[in-house]
Amino acid sequence: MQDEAASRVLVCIQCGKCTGGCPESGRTPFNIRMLVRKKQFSYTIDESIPWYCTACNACTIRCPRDVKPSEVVIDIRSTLVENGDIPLAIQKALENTFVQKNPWGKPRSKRGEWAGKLNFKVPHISETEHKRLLFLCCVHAYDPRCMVIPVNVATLLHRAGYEFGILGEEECCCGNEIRRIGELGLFEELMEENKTNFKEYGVKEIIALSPHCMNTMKNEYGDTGIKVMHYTEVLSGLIKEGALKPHKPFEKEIIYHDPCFLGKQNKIFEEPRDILKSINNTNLKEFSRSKEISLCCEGGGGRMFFEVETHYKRNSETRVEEAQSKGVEIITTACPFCVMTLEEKAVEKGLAVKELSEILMEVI
Amino acid sequence: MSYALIISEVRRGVFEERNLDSIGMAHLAGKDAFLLIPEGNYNLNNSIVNKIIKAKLEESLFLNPLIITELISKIIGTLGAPEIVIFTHSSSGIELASYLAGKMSLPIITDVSGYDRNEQIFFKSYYSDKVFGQFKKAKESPLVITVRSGSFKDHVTEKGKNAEEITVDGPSGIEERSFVEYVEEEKTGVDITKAEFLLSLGRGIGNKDEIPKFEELANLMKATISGSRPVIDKQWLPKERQVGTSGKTVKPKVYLAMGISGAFQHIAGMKDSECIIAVNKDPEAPIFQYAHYGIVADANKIRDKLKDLLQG
Amino acid sequence: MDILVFVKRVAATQEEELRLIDDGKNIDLSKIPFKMNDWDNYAVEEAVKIVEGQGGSVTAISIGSAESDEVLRRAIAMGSKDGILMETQEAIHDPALRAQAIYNFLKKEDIKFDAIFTGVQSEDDQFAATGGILAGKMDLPYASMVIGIDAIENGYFVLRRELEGGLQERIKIKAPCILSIQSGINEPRYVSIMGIRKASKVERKTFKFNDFASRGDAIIDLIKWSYPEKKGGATMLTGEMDEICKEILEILKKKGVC
Amino acid sequence: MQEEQKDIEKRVLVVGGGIGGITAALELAGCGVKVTMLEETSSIGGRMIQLDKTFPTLDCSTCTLSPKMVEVALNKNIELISLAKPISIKKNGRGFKVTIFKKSRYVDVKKCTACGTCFAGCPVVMKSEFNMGIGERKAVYIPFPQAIPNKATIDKREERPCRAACIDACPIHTNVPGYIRLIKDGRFKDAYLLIRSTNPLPSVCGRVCYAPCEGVCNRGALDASLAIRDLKRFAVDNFNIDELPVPQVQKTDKSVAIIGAGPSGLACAHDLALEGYNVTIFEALPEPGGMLRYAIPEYRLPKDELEKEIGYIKRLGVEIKCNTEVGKDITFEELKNTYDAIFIGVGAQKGINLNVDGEDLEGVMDGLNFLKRVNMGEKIELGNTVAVIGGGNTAVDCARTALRLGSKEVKIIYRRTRAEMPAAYEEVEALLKEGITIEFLATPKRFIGENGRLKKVECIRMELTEPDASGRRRPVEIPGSEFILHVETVITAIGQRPDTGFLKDIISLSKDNTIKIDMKTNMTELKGVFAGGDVVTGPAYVVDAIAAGKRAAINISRYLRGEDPLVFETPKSPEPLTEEDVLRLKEKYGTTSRIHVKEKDVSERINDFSEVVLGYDRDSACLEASRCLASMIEGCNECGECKRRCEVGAIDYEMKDETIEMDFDGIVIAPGFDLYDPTEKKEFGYGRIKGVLTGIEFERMSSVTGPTGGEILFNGKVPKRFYFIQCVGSRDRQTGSRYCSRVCCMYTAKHASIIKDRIKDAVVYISYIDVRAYGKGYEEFYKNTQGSGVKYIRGIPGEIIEGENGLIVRVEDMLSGELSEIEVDLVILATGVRPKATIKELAEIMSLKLDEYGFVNTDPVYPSKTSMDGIFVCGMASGPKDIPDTVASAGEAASACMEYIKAAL
Repeated sequence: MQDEAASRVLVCIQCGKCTGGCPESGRTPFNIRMLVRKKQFSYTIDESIPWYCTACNACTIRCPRDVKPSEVVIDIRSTLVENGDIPLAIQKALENTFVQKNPWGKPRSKRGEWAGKLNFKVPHISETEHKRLLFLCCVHAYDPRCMVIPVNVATLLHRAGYEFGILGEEECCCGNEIRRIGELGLFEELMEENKTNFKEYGVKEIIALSPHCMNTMKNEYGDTGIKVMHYTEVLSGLIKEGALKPHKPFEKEIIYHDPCFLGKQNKIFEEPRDILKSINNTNLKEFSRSKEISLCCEGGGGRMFFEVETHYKRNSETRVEEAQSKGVEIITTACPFCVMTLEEKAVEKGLAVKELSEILMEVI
Repeated sequence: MSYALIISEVRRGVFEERNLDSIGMAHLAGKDAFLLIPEGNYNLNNSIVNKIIKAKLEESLFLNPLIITELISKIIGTLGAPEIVIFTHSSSGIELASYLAGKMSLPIITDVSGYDRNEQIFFKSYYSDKVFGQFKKAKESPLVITVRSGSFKDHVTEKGKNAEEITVDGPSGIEERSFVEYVEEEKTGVDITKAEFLLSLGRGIGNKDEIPKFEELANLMKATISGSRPVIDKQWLPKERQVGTSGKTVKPKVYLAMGISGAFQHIAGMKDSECIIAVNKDPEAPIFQYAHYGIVADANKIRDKLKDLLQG
Repeated sequence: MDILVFVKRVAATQEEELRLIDDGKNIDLSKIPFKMNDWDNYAVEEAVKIVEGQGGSVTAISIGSAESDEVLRRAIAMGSKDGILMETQEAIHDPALRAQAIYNFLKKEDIKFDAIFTGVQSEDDQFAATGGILAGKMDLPYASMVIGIDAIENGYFVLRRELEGGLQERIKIKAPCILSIQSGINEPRYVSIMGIRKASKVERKTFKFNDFASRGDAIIDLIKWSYPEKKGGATMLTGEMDEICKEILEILKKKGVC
Repeated sequence: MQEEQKDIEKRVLVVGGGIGGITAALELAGCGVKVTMLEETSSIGGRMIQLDKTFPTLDCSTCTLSPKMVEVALNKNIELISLAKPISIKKNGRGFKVTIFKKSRYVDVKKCTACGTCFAGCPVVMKSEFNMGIGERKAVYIPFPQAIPNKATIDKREERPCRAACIDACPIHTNVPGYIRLIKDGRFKDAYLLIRSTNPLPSVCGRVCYAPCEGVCNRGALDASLAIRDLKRFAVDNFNIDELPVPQVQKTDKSVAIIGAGPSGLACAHDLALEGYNVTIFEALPEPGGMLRYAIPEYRLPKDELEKEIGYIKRLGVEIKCNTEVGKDITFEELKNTYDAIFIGVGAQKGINLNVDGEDLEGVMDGLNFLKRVNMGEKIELGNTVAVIGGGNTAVDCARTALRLGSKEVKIIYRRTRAEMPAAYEEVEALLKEGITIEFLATPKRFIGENGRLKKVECIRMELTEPDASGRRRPVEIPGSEFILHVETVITAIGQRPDTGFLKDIISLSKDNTIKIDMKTNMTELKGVFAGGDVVTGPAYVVDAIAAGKRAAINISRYLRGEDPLVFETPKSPEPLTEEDVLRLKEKYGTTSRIHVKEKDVSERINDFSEVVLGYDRDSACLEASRCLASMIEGCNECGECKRRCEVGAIDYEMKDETIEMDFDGIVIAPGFDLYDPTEKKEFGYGRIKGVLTGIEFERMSSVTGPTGGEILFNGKVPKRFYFIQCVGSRDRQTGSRYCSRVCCMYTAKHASIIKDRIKDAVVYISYIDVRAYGKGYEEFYKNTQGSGVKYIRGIPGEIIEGENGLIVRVEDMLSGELSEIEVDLVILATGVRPKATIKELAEIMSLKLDEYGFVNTDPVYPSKTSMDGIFVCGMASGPKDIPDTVASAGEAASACMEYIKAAL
């Protein structure tokens, strides 16, 4: 895999499209094109630089030569990881993941605690008929702000009469961010552990709550024979079938922010919007940069665990300002990372951020 | 008569308060308390111990494992073996106690924070106080223990008369381990990680103009000011005062969070504080899930009230 | 300089709630992940740094179950030359027993060293005593709470010990000696899984703990465990502003900060 | 000898009419070979004719190419078949049997004179392919003035889903689908002009027409008929008639007198004036307008609106003499002697009496007279209780007017039921809403007065008989059912008839005072005296009167020119949709509901005469217009406007596509190329962000033959800041095209130099990876461009963002390593070339091998030789080429083909 990456780097013609599209380049010392250049010629790379990348993939999507600069970043990071030259916060996240299978080092035994907030019992995957697994992101399992998301989605699926199961404390971090941090060995371990569980319980479908998990399980876990979906795909299907009916009006001006891993990387643009459009009286607006060119919230690629020290305007702030200029009251999105990064700035400016399932819960 | 030998901890002429826990332990165990202390002018209540053994040596030589061991051998030689040798569970205590135990092949139980006099059982912390182990010595010999600060000082009783004082000769300096100097930690600006009491400010305080008012409160309370990321980002406070994943991880005794809602990254930087008091207008603020004490109120109003109380 | 570092595999219980079983005779650790003792991690890093600077070797030694091999691998991945496991399936709750076994082992196997590093304490039993007992037994100079090694010269370590309240003392200590390393002395390097996998290729020696000491030699007994007194969760202070603030000040006073 | 020559006559097929095909065809024809050239579009010229200038000499592209195009048309050895392509090719010995598909043009090329009348009238506006969508064309069009063949083409893509019965139902054949389509497209002014082209009083019809069109609208069969009248009013309200120009017409020396300034007279005068006649209208009343002014109340048709329409007719030169009653102020004879023709359009303005007792009492008045007095501004005291007798529009108008005059209790007495009321449905609805009641199945028997003043009305109940032979149910009195109503005023409005007393002894009148005309000539029994409207038909609707006036105008004009009269056919009644049709349409288009126009609140409107119906706003109008079935299809919707206008009858909607079979000895293909569609490069925002263009679009924008005539304009302003991005879709693994497109570097430099030349203070940036300027004069051209101040930036932008004052280009200048955000007005993407989509089709039928990108595979040594013996390729079809290279390749292909067909001898 690394050889492949190396040969891809060689075909780079240094056109700079990656830099121009990068949400970090220009505002931070990061310059993705330069990084590829240095990689091309095996120049030394200042170890602080690669950590700015948010793994949004804007560069890879734009690259006319298929160099995949975002993979180059992973490659560079993996060298740094092997040398141990990584920022402390990232190191903590990795060590935590190594021990507790989640970057925050929260007890694995509590991974299934959210299910206690439901007023019905979610079966373990082994007790289900269809072997559909609801897969949580570590954020959902442990962050008090985001824990409402699995609760909501499980409730919605339950109401629609859609059978599913969970892994509970057997579930471990999907490894999407870990891979992007460059800890490929740890990623493999996490992947193997998850895959072993999937195999043992005969999982046929995975409903991932986070676009990040969906991405890696869908695209990086190899051929598992499992259909991996984001929950918005499932819910929009259920709404279309009539199994779920958003009957209460939601009289708000809202705007939808495309998460990088859901949108530009996996081309799931319409399902979340379909869900929002199915709600009465909602006025759905669009960012001028939406869908394929949605502006990254800066939560991915390890940035969730680590903020580089620079004084620059965060994308989340830019995003919130644009939402404000469009006159919306609520920013909605379908990724826990985006919820957390956007919310911080939104609250400051008097807007609300609601995860899609939160809106849906209000109208069903 | 079985006695407890208490190794006092003295530093730069100060008889450390935690020695009271060692004395309290001796009293709780019902033993005569013999206190070993270097010669010097220490502020010590003579009536709470039975005997004071003054070691003739400089303070800087006293808390040295090799020297203490030698001193104790001498005392045992003159007074007989004690039932129990008590150290404080401190930087020096653990060093001295363990060395002594090894040197003399004595049983040792450290970080003792409870004692069952009937069963003669010692309680010691395991897994950061998540559980406590109940120990007994398994060998007939003097037992070495270190006691946790704050655990036994309530058991100290006045004997009603001043303790008898005896003197032992201390060895002169030894080559294997020698004291060079005290080092005060360099203070470059403020180090919030070293503060025992942090007054931490979040965006809930409203605007930059509130900062000086909080500084006044911090002065009154002798607290150090820190802040969450939004406050730092807005440059209301300098970066060195930032608590959180992108700032510093702190573990003060008291973390008083004013107007901080408790973003994930912030929580990670302060959750291990000994006592967290959170003030926030929003009763749903996540910080309340981590706090020991929570107050749903406007941080600025609480601030003004606290100032009034402290000044008045 | 050849340094022996003692490393311990401990349960990572920081975020966990522990459950006592068998009438308090045992702790249920079945669902709890394990890791290298945090202080040992600093000790290994410090040893490796010294060796990287002036040559020599680091040997990691662990007492524990067969799984303790993973902390040895980690130590090797950090830069230790090799690893030794003194295998025992039994939990040891007496630091003196631990020290006795090490003492016997070092003697019997005639292991040479210039220094022995341990962590100040382990996260599980928090005895903070093994290094000191061993030093006493071996008649070697000892220092604990080592927060900085400023120099190694003429057969002496010049180091700083962490005292209370931000105070440190600088001491000189003669090698060979035993040092218990305090956390924060350095920034332990990250060990990647790839690194650990590579470390698996380095041979580790395994000895039986029982060949050097037996549990019956313990000189203290753990009778049982008990839970600490219950502390209430987050207490919400309500009432008049005045009362609330007085309460806050009361708490601050109790905590001794104000 | 001659026979031998015939034997060696060779035929070659050239596929594609761009510069490559043209060159090859001319070369071959020059050698005496018979060439058949197939061009898929309606004109030859290809891409080159779209170019403004060619690099590096900056020659005018059209000037270079059009002589060659003309040569193709004139060359006797070349047969040009446009709108045609081969659909099957079979090898026949060394030759080929080719089946050619000829798409129907719907225009008879033999008749078409390219006069342009058809597209001037066509309401269907489409994007011009020639102008790359930045300009427009009509559904019937000639792509550009130099087109060869220079004939109109109708772009008919699908069958119209409805029967467009509205056009036939309208007495003046308003092009309803046409103007509805224009409203839908937001082209409100064009909609007005189209309405205006057949209707001299559109504001009147937009308000008070009885809308027969809506009655037959096919949308009605699906859900609800289209609000055609309201849409018309919307178009009218959106247009300021003061901006309507007075056309320059050739004046004649003939003069026409028109009696009566009502709708028929005004319409007749309007149309005659446009023909250049001197028209004078004689009106007895003080103001023109007739019934429109004096009968229709202000709240339905504001006088201002009428005034505007009449004002325009006056601007056309029509003289209106008011207060001039023929037979009183001037004799008919006098008119006859003074004018070359006369039109009588005096209407039917006399009320019919009830013939019951007490009709002469004070308080009983005639409806028409009542309305006239009110409209003239007279204050009439009606008292609190008013009864209006009758069920027609006049009765309704009277009742609503009475209410507005302050009467508290207004009642209509009608002898039949609601179903039989002749008044417009919505008018009756409005009246009921306003609180007026209707006493159905009742009729007054006598009016009872006191001191000569009305006090009561005695009425009698009626019942309807079983339908008689004609299907009508007559009302008959129920004996003994008399009842009394106490009223202060009675207004009778049971009908009206013409007041033609002044014509007594001049023209023979029927017993109801109407004038008889010859329906073929619109002429009365007196030569040169025409008539129309209510005076002929008896009371009818406004639009009927307008139609009559217009018809008369045509035949007056013909009469005055000495031509035969035009006989107007009665339009055939439209076939209704079958149930099957309706189901199919519902399936396809779904059902909608009619968007109703806003009305003033009842409480607000009954106190004065302000207009009740408020009309549509823009969005509602567009939305309602989009319900029109005929406007739903793309391309020609057969509204018939072109057909109506074409003077040579070249339009033929029924024309069919055909296939022909021909034999050829050799084939040269020159299908040309497509341009990369950059829509998928989302980061550049093409198709999403206004101001992001492709190079060829910019070419049209800057071209003198383009829609702006060569002025570089964006949003109506001259842009100053330009950003060119090279290699869009070229050298790009993502889009599957790793090749260099060869022309972009140079055409970008060309564009930049054109901008620098035309806009002196322009700032121009060009993002490049490396500049490939090979070829004679190219490098120098590039250097000159650079020298002229164009800023070349090495690095391709990663994103274009819409900023407040323009487009923000995020680009890293690689030479400095700095990322800048540059604000510009226009971003032009130098899109690369792609194999023409049709190559695949050609390759299939010709069994040609294609390379990995889809270009035609050629022999490495003979660049025109394809994998099929006898088929040669030239131009971009085998790979990117600039114009000189294409021309060279065409020559090479022609000679290779010659060689091939000669070898057959």
